[in-house]
Amino acid sequence: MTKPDLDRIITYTEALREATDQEMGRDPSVVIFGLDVDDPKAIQGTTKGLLQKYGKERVFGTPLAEDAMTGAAIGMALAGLRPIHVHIRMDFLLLAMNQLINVAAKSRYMYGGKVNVPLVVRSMIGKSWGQGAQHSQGLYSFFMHVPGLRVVAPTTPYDAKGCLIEAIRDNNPVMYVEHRILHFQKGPVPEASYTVPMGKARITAIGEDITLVGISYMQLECLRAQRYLATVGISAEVIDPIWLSPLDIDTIVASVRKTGRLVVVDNGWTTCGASAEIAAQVAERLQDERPIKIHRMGFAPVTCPTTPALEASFYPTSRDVAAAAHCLVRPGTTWMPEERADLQCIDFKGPF
Amino acid sequence: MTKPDLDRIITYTEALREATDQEMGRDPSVVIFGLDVDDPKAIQGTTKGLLQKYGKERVFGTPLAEDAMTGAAIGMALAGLRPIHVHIRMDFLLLAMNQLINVAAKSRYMYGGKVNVPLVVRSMIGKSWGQGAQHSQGLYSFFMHVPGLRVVAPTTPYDAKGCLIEAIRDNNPVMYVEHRILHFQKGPVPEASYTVPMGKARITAIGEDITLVGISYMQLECLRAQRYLATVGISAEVIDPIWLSPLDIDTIVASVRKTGRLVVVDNGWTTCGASAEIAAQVAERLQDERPIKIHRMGFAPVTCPTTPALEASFYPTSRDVAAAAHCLVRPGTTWMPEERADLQCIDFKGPF
Amino acid sequence: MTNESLYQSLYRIRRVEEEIAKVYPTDKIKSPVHLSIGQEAVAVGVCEALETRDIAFGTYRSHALYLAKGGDMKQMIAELYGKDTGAARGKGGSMHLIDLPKGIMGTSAVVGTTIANAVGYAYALKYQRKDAVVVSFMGDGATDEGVFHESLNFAALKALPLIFICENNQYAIHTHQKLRQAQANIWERARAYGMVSERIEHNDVFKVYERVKAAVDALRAGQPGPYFFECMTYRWKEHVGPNEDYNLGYRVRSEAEPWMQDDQVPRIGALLDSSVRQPIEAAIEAEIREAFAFAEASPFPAQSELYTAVYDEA
Amino acid sequence: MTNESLYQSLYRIRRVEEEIAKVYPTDKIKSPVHLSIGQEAVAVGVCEALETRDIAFGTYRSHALYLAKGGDMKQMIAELYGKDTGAARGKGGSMHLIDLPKGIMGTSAVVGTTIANAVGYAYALKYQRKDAVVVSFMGDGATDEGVFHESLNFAALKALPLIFICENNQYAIHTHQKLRQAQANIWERARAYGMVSERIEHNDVFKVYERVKAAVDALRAGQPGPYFFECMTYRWKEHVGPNEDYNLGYRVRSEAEPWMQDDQVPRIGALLDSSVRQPIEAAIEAEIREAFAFAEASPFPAQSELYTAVYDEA
Ligand SMILES: Cc1ncc(C[n+]2csc(CCOP(=O)(O)OP(=O)(O)O)c2C)c(N)n1
Ligand SMILES: Cc1ncc(C[n+]2csc(CCOP(=O)(O)OP(=O)(O)O)c2C)c(N)n1
Ligand SMILES: [Mg+2]
Ligand SMILES: [Mg+2]
Repeated sequence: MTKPDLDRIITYTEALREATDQEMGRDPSVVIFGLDVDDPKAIQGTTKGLLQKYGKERVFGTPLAEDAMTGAAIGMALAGLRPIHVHIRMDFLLLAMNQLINVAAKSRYMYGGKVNVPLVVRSMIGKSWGQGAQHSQGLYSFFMHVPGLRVVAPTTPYDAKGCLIEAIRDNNPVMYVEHRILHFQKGPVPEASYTVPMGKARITAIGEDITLVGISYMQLECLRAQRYLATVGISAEVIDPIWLSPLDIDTIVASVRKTGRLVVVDNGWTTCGASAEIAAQVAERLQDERPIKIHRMGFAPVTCPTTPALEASFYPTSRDVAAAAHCLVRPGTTWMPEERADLQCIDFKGPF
Repeated sequence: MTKPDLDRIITYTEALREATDQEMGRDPSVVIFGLDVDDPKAIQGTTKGLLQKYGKERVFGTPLAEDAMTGAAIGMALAGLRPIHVHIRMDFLLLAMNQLINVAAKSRYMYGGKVNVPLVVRSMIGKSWGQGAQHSQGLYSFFMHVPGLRVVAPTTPYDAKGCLIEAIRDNNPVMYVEHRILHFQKGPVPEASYTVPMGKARITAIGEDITLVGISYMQLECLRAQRYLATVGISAEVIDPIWLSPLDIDTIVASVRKTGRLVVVDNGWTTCGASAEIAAQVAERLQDERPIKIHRMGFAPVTCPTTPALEASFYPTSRDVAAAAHCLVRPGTTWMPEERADLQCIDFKGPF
Repeated sequence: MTNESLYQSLYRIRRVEEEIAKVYPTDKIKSPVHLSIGQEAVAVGVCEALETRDIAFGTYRSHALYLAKGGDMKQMIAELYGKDTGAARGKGGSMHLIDLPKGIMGTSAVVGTTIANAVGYAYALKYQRKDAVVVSFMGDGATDEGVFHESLNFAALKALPLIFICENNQYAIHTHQKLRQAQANIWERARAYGMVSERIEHNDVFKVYERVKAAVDALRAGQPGPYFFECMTYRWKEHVGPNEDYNLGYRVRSEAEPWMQDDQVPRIGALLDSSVRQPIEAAIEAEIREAFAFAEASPFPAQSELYTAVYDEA
Repeated sequence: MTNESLYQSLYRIRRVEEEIAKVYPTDKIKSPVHLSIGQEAVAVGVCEALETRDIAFGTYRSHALYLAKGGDMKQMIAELYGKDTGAARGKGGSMHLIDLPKGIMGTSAVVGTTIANAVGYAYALKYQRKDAVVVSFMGDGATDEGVFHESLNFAALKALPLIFICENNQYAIHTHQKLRQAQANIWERARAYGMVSERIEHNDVFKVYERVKAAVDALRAGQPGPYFFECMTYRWKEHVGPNEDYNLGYRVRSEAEPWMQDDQVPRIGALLDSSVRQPIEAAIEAEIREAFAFAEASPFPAQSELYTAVYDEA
């Protein structure tokens, strides 16, 4: 894996744009489409300039037709293209489930290995500024459930670029999950093309007392929690799974083998979610080795409310994570860190 | 709960028909529709005679339009009806996910409690006779994941009837999951109307050494496994969760507290499935109390193959369950029971 | 319908939305708003032809529909403010308005969803032998979606007491209809399902009223539905938010100008004597002030509200 | 296209399916089969107008399409038997036939899905500047689905080199078109999207061939697509399985009779001299015997195959 070039700092959105641009430049079979990819806002800038550079056959907006356009993407992939289909909200994938799960995930197997479906589906999770019930869901556990799909949810600009290139080059359908708040993140990204290989998690902080696994945006909250915990002498190891399918459970298990404690913080509901899978696998794997403590966190088990007054408690914050971790490490005591300005959650400011 | 009247033995399909008939007779707001509900085959007989008795306004076949008919069902529910929408395969629900998850599950919450959606969605899981990739999926974990939905997967004719009546009378959307093979089951069913209350699991065999939780059709395989295990002196407790949302985790935890061992056998894939949730919750709940051993089983992590030669190994059998349980109880030894004719799996014979 | 009632409704919607646009930069409304400014005539023309007992389903761009159908203004503004007194107790926001006593059955942020809900509602009304009709509002973008086709087919099959209203403002966000549909003939597509269908040009509030009133009368007389009206209109502001967006380059101001010149608010206002018009306007201004004051003064929902109303446990 | 080639194709399909129906009660084929008997003329008429490089997508009822497009008979029968030598190595069965060298890109058990896949394939061909057309087969039932609408809209918008073939046998399982659609005008609905669209009556193999051939020629000449043909036909057997089902009561035999009298297999056969016809038939009979023998003799896939081909790990 290429080491990050620390000098070149760009945003997550720019990293996505660059990855797409480089792959489109390299391979004429890469095409990108979806509602509004060619409009002036260019999907938060992630598709900016591509229309001008690659033309409207390769970069196009579509009718509002998530189902058929997903089916069409599969057809393109069967014909040898490498389509990238973009959705500005993950919630809209609920209109595309039939093609994604009944067709994309299954085509290779049900045709006896004769075909493949090199498709990338980008979708964004919304948060803050009243995204509400229908614009805030993180539904990737659905895709983890189904064999035949890959799922990736990069957190940093570096991984955003490398995972997108990896996804585009893979011969299988890849669900590429973004988070609106992560779009604003900046970080070191090498200009040259590189891939972040699938199925490999990243240890983002080394620690001894507890393992924090943070998925998608919740990786940020875990890193903040790690700093809160450090102030009370608790050393947390933080892991970013990056790829949810294939999932690098070995890295997580190795960490929990060491720390004996696991908090999984998901950017979705916990029931039958990624956190359930990770917790169950870790429990199964370590049950003959050592006692462990597990705690799952995620969206409150309710529909996402629009009002900021309630939305704030719908999501776990870094302080909630720190408090829960503290509780596992020092059972019987309770602690909630004072909010620190430098560790505050970034909120998105509207209109949308 | 009414005690089963042991004298009256009917099939699961007849139990479904009877429940629907009784509720339609009792409440004119109950309507039933879906592809082919009014055709000569009457959804394996589960809707037989209803058209003649209640007329075509209350019992009707529909165009092939899973998305809009689900939306229409929600609209009917908003207008005070109690629609039952029937799908002959659960796989087809993938076309209805947007209305089910973005609308049905969320309406009450996102309209501040002003409305409710008393909707029942019946869908069937297929198995054997080459149902293949697209007619065999058990996707209920998707619905367990999302707040606002209820999920039930009854195993016996008794529960089929009582849960359907409970579901029809509930003011919330209920995903009612059937399994084609269970349709052929017979069992005692009282003629009078009764409900099987939601959120309550059933202990179907009492045991000491290990807890087997079998979901939907896999409950049958667990009961058979229990008998195989008895032959080698292992006493298995078997639990049928019946309701997956709300899930009666207390009953499962109490059993594992006693046995110290848990095998969850699911009728779906394990990753982010019901088995992951149950395993994770049990591990979380008992981690401060006692060491436990957990094992999950379910569909092989592949697409369902059509050929019987491979389909047989796609599903765990009672012997596989018994062997896995044995392995937890007597670690280090391996054992696979000889197949017994009286404990064989029923296969469905085609055409479909 | 009278010129007074038309003006009252048009002016009320326009002014409420202008106030929302004015307040928006203060961040008191922390949720997306999709303004109808310029498009009011469609909702007003339609709703003037309806009774309170009739039912309407809308889109995330439904301030106009909500107000035209008689929705409570205080509850609407409080909802935008995320307050406990809002139409959905703050849980919904601008995109999920509802007012059951006024027959406003809900609006959705996922394009096309309420079309099918409206169809089901109309099915229920017919079965219940109720003397009410359902109106389903959708944008031109929504007609791209499969649910549009499935819903129209079923509604025609069952001859439902239902009126589809397509507010064709020619854009889905920044994408013109001609980049999404080979032919600009939404009304013809609808007709192919076997229903009366028609395009109404020029955002003309009288024409919309007349045509919809005739449809409502026919449905009330027990004649079979549904009806489809493609109502041509134009959005003046950006897709979401309080500003204009002619600078973005996806459309030019000259395209908007004829629509602005044809603005239905002053057009109808001019038909009234100022002695009639001014009290209407004054009353509305007072109502608006009150509504915003109500929203400001209202409390946010208590934290415990996060967990309520997921299920009906009755 | 010659009368010989038409007859060859028609007879081959009919006889293969008759053999499948004969074998079925032995349970050697342990998967559902949806026979095309009675409907062969549509697939044959269409495929006679195509070249091998042209691409076809079908439904679960695609034995006729598969064979007419030149699909390998041995691999097809082995697939029905669930054998490792099958078209999909036994993993697919009758509903998931594929033959890439012959341009048969797959068939699906979920109604409507391949319509959208065909549209995407055609988009790719156009972008790749390939001289091939795509044909998308669907049943009348599939036209109820939203994906039909979305797919036709996009195909028309992009003027794709694509021919939609609706095999209208008037039933979706046991439900007649008139119980699903207010008007029997599928072709008119298609036309509303802005494409050439036409109904072809009477299951007439020559008419199907002529109309499709003209469309293919136009597309090859670079003229814009797509085309839509609603081909009227009739299924003689039950929806799934080898038997008749007139006893079920959802249709009457007298409805089928005109179609049976108009059977295209003897009709075209009668145009051939018996000295021409008999060798064709004999060769097909031999091919069929061989295909079944091949399927019988082939091994089932090894257990390890359960885990292969989930992902392309290349
Ligand atoms: C199913 C779905 N796809 C995409 C979106 C994103 N989106 C929000 S509004 C909109 C445009 C809708 O246009 P139209 O129906 O014409 O309504 P208008 O905004 O013009 O009133 C889109 C694409 C969505 N909300 N739902
Ligand atoms: C999305 C979906 N809904 C329902 C079904 C069940 N089903 C299988 S075949 C069929 C009828 C399809 O009719 P049509 O498209 O006319 O094809 P035909 O069988 O007449 O060839 C139905 C409803 C399905 N397979 N897929
Ligand atoms: Mg619009
Ligand atoms: Mg048909």
